[in-house]
Amino acid sequence: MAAGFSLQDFILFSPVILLTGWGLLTLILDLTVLSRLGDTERNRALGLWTIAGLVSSVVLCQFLAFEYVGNVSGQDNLIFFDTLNGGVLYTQFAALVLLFAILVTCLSMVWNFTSHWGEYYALLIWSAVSMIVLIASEDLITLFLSLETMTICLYLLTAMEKSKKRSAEAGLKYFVYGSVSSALFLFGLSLVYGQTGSTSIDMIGQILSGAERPGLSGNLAGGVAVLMIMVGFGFKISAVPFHQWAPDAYEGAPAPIAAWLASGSKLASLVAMVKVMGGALGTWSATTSPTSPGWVGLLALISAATMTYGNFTALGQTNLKRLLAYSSIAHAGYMLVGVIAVGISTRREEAAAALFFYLVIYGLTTIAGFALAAWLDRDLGTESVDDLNGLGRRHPYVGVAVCVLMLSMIGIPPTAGFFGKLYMFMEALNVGGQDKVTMIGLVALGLFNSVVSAFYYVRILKAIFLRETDRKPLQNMGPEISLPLAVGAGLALFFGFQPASLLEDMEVVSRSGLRFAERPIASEERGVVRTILPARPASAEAAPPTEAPKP
Amino acid sequence: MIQALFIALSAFGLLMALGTVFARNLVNAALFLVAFFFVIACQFVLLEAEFMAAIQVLIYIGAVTVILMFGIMLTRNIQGDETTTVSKRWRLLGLGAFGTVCTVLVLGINAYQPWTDLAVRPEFPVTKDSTTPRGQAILSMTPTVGREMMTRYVVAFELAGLLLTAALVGAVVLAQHDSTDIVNAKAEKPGTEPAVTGS
Amino acid sequence: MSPFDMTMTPETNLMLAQSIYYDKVDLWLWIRWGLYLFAGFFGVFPLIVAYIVLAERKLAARFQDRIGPNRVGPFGLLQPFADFIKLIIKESIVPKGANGFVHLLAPMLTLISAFLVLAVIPFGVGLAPVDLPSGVLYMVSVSSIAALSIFLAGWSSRNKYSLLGAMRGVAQLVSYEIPQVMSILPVILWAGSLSMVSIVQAQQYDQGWFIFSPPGILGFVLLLIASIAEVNRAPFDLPEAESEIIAGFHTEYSGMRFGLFFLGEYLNVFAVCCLTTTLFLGGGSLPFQSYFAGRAEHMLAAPFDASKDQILKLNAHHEFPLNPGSGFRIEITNEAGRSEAFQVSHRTGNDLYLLANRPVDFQAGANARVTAAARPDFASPWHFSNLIMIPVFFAKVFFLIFVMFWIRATLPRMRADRLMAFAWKTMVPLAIANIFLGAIWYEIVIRPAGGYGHKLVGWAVTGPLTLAAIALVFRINRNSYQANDPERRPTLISRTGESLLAATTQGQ
Amino acid sequence: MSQQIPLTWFLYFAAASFSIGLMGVLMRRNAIGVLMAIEIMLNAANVNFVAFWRYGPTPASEGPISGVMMALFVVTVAAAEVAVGVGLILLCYRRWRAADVDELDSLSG
Repeated sequence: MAAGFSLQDFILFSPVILLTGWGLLTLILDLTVLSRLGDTERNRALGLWTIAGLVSSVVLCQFLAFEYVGNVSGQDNLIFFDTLNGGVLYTQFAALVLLFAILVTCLSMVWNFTSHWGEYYALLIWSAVSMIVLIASEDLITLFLSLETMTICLYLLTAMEKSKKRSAEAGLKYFVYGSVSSALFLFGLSLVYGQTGSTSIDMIGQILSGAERPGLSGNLAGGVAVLMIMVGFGFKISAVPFHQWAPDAYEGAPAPIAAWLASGSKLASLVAMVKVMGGALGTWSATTSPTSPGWVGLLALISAATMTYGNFTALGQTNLKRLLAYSSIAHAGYMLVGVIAVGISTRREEAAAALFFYLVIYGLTTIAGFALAAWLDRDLGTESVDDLNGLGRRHPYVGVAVCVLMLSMIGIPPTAGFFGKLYMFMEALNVGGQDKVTMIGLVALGLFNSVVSAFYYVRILKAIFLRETDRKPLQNMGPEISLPLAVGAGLALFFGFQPASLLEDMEVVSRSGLRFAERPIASEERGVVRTILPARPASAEAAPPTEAPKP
Repeated sequence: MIQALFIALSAFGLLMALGTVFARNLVNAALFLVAFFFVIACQFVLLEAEFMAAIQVLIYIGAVTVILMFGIMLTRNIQGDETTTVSKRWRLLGLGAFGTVCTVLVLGINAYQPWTDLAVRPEFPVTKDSTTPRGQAILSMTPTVGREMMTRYVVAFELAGLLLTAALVGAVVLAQHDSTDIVNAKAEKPGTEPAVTGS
Repeated sequence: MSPFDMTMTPETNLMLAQSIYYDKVDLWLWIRWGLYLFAGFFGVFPLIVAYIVLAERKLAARFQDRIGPNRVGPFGLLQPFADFIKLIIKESIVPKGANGFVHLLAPMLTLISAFLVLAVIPFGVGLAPVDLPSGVLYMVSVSSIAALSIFLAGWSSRNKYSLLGAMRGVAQLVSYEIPQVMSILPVILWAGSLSMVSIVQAQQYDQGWFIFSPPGILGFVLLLIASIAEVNRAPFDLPEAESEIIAGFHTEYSGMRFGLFFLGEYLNVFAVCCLTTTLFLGGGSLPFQSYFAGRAEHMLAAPFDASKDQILKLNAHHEFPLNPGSGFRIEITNEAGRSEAFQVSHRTGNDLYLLANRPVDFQAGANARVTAAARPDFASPWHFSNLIMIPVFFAKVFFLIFVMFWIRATLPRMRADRLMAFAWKTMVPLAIANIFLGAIWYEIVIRPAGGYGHKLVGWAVTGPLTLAAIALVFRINRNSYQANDPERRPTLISRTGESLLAATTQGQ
Repeated sequence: MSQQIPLTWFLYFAAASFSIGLMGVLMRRNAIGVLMAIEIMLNAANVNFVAFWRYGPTPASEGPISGVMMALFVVTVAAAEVAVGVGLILLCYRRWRAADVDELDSLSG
């Protein structure tokens, strides 16, 4: 049938439309009704208003998920001329991004770091919108545009704290690195477009997996394209050669925005990366022969460098935000292992599900970590780790929560972080073919790095529990700090005891949302993984979506 | 004939790009950039995309360059002379990157068979009876762009609107002086004051 | 099938007819360019400009109760030539330390952009130097070069006042370009084309002048104001405000370089007046000409399914040359009274192939009405109607120029911040509102019957809405035109204006 | 025209100007200079898109002008990027009195 769009597409897309309008309303509200209020009152009012909008959008998402796409678990849930995904992937991840956004909004209400609250919250909402579109986009044009919208909103939010020098500097550095990398990314896209003549991710995957296409062998232009696209994504998720912006941006940005950078933008960019690298360029992934290496080798190098550099540099950090920045770089390294597994595994959906599991847990915990930084910012104006001294004595519950968070970030069993790493590394070990050795090495390095990371996470715990305080004590944190902390720690603990529920959900998402082009499977399934995860049919029978009916 | 035209045009454009990169004076660099944009517009005409050429002139030469000039005027000494010098290391790095990327790209283009085969621009004949969508698009680009924007790329179109709105809002907020600004010692008077007038 | 799929739809067919039409024009293009360049550059336009200047001096004198230049020649008619000779023989000084090349480039750019704008204006039948399918877009983009030239002039002459004037000028041009373009959009919507010639034809044969509608009036006024600002004339002549910054961006220019600026400025005045005439005053057409356009009643001989691109047999021999692209619109009314308008796709003998946007089926005996007069083939400039059209066109243009002089002689110069506030708080919202009003007018009047719809209903609906929009905008802005008090947090729009304004003031 | 321009010529031009832009990004210390270099890179990518659209084959499911649409949206993005970039540069200039990337030194590590 001819692709088109109907009213249902708009209904499915209504949460995003609602949010966009909500952002405009936020601006109008700030300039008209609240224009006479002081900064603090406006901050509180607009924050509550923003939370209301986000919550209603989440509700709308879930309603749609049950009403329209809840039962759709096929390849075909594309809307708007197949440029967007209207399926479970879209609804679930939209709800997730909005949850992150709600927590970030709570953190924004902690203290006054700018006087332009209307613009601040509007840009926050719009960046959430563009993240959702980025996750849902099935077309390179939509993907590039939403990626740019997201990053431009984030540049602006980063520099929004106009009373501090470092905020402006962070914004400019973020902007310069970001726009250069997006220019490289765009050139890579243009080369891919030249080789396939299509901008639809799925169509690119099908064309590249055609019979007459011998992978990447002898295709230097394709290699350059992959490299440039990898630069773009690597910047967005702060992988190592392109990470220089991250520590500065995280430290300079106000704590909520740093949390937003670490959680939302990383989540959206990684999902888009899985789509492009696994879906469109998936056929170029594996090393079919020593003469034709796929992008796996390169990504493995990046991943190894990222986790090692992140962890070892984090060891020396004293500023809490900077420490969290380096830890997020390290986590990006772990996640790249998952991306590689998606690229070359025979069980791509499961690998993607494991990666998404890790992403969710990581996002929640890191937001909670930045909530700590926001607390310090409000009461002491500094964010050094030593400011946490003796926190556990005065606020035992906070101590427990932080303990859970840190254990989850290290990956210690009772918490969800452990299962995230476990699933992802098992999927990574599940691959076969030429790249098996690489993956085993990567997993080993990942485990070693987890041990290394334990040192600086434990340093925070040591400060909280063992050290005596030597500074003026923190005041009680209001609900706007305790909520993100509680949500992060609680969910980390809950999914630590109920990992299967989240994993099942993520598998539904990845199976119905991601579509990978067929690729000659190089290896047989491994029996060992079956004991942990029930075996799924390989993605070979993933039908091309073009002739499937619309929901 | 047209090949010679293309070669001359491209050589001019590359020279202008080099000038943009190397000019000591930023305003001169911006002027070179204008020339480069114009060459790109000519390339679009050679590619039978006159609509894109018009957009190129309108947006880049008309708007982007003007914004850049404003930026130069507001941040540099008024004549826009470059004051800082590039360290030898960065200069070597830049030249190295230029050499590698250019070589690799050219080699890649040459190595890719389907591109080198396209020596002749394909024709999309448009007759009364039979026509191809692309032939239609080439003949009347503007209506096609309009319809595509309203149908296939409607989300992208709306997203572009959102992008421009966000950029406008944010840029205004950033460029505006306000009370929470840390005022530099040598700072000029706040921009929200009215301009000098003869009254 | 979905209505949105990209297959060969009748609309594409319609575009096909148009593009073939333009290809036919293409043959004369180069010859006309040559003629245009020679005649335009060396003959007509400098002469027109010279006498515009003389007329301005005379009129300004009259407004101020003086006599004006009356020495050289009868009634001072040779004064322009005297000025010209003076400008030529004066020494052209390039300031020390100025960037010589840019200093020369700037006035040239002004002149070039003015001439390029004039290149798409249809002065009469077949007298459009080049009829681009997207002429309005071209016009907008080339006229945006003027801002660059002003900036270069100010920057290259290493003079504080020049630079200040240039920054002001650029900010002003950038700000007023937005309402200027937005006020054109309804016209494009109504004419359904970006080509100047088609816009004039739509007014001449189908819909009457576009100014004869509430959105048209509003758009015309907005376009006129924005154009006055675009050409830096009083009351918007801040870039060259003598009382503040000596002569603005051309302080350091003298001799023929100044002459080029002079020529370019007045050429711009002429160009924007031509543009306004073409877009809103129907080019060279007489008022209400479209109402006398011929009609003809025909009976449908055979059942006709337009979706199948079938032959329409008109049983009466019609007197109009129903060629494709000749702009005929054939309106068919079936017995149920439902009527549809179709374009002629192609024709063999008396058999017409119509273009339909939607599948419709008409029985034999349905009433086919030819609702548009035949349009003369625009290939030859020697069409008899030029005898009427060219004088009418220039009469309109010179009336608009007179209005500009009038405004200049009447209104005092604006203050810089008021200038920006007016652009961003008044013109832009009104222009945006006008787009919606234009869409309403299109839905009521133009779409149903190709311009012959219920004009009265259109007036009744859009007129009050237009007044309401104007009243609303001015009401909102009323107190914000007071001196800005620190209590009020400026609204976003005024912040935009002020940050641009901040740019202009920080340039010094 | 009797003689046609091969596709690869456009690609060579785009590749060369792209790498010139990259060089500029690396060699310019002034943020606005970097911005100009980025513009060069984006334009090179645009030339690629339009050239591929005009020469290359496109699958049936694709729109008639996908490449041109991409270039069009890239132009939009570039305009927004320049506006935001100049705003950020002004912001930093008011604090450091310098628009050079490497003079921003309050953050380190």
